[in-house]
Amino acid sequence: MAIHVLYFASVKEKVGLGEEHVSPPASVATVSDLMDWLAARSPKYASAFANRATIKSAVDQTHVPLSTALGEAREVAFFPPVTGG
Amino acid sequence: MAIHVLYFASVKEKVGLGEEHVSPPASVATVSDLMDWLAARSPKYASAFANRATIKSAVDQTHVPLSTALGEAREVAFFPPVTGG
Amino acid sequence: MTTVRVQAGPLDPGAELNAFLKDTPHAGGIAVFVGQMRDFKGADRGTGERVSAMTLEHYPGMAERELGVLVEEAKQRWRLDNVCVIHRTGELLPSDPIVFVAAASAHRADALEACTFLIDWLKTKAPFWKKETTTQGPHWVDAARADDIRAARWEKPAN
Amino acid sequence: MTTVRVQAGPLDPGAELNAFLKDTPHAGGIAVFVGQMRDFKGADRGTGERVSAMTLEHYPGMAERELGVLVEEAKQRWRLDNVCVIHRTGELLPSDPIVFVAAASAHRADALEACTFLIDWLKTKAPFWKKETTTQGPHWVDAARADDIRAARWEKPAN
Repeated sequence: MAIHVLYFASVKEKVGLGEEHVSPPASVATVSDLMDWLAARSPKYASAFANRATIKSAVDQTHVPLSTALGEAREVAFFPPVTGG
Repeated sequence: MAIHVLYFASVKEKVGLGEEHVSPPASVATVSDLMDWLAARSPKYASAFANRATIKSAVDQTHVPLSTALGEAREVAFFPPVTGG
Repeated sequence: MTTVRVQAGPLDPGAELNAFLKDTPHAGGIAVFVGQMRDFKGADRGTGERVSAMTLEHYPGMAERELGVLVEEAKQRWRLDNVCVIHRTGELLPSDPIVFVAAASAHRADALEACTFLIDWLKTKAPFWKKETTTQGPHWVDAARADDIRAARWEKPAN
Repeated sequence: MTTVRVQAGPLDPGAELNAFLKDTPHAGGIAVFVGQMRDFKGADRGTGERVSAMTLEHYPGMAERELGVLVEEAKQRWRLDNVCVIHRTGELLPSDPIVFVAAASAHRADALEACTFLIDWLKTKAPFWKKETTTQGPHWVDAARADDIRAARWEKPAN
């Protein structure tokens, strides 16, 4: 499973990059699982995802709760609460 | 007592003029009295004030109920409900 | 800051908005309402007779005064940095802007509510009268009961 | 009719308003909201640190998509002839317009409510993030609890 992962705002700054393609194992079934899997990669990722309550996600450009199954997701984004307008 | 009386919109059209100066007798104590006194002047005035429920008034450029005492009023206006905006 | 203007000449909402923003550089939120002349009579475009022209009569002196009273009331109720109300008079054609209301605040809720309040009260309190021309000829527009109901929402309970 | 635009260049609210009016000649009521960059941090100008600049980051693709979703939701809820949402990105200075929202309807209540709804939901749903520069340096703006509360007023009860 190849997924295009995007990071925005403070999450992007902590991870140190804006996007990447990842291929997590089949055991990574939900957005939350993907976050755990990414967080285990390095201290930078761990720091970006340290406070889960503040992280929002979108799958294929639609807001979703972290419990959402990845299914056929092609694009998953992680970001802090939005502050536009 | 000299009063500047103004008429607007349909009231003006029925009376046939936009403003005039009148000197009603002392018995004309309220806006309502003034309306009665004017209505008695001619059929045109009577027609303008025939349906009192639809007539609004202002004394010295402030909306008032018809029961308002004229007191020292210098300018009294009669008009239908407003329809601006 | 406040602006109240009654004018016989054309109203340019875009120019008024930019002038208002320029005068209010520190406000975070600006709410605006523009009323345009409609080309049909009544509430429903599907059934309303076509309207080809309009004359807006007003009570000179009181119109400006009453708009000023409405603006002061809005400034008492909400935290506003700037308020502007401009109303047309005279001859209008369909699509012509009739009224421009703007309210600026640090907080968008104040700007949005004040703008709604101003147009609601203006509709039932400011001394302007519309005369429309349809194929049946010219006639004075009747006040709308819906406007009274909306305006009443903003009345404060009497003490 | 709808317009959704995310743009890096300057936003001219007056020009956008006049273009919107030109596209909507038959609407009786047009409600507009303009958000400007504030020059202080937080909710209170008296106590907030000075802000000298701002960077607006967005999620390209999803930002336009999400604004489109909001506009469609508004058109489902109210009778609207036209809706426009334009949002800035990139580098901004104090007083620069950030967002322009316009809603047009035959009925002013629809235009005013839809405009309020759109800015309330945009604030909590559209993927934009503000980074402010103060004397302490740049920092990401925290989401405001007050925005969540206002946005929640428009949630429909779940069935």
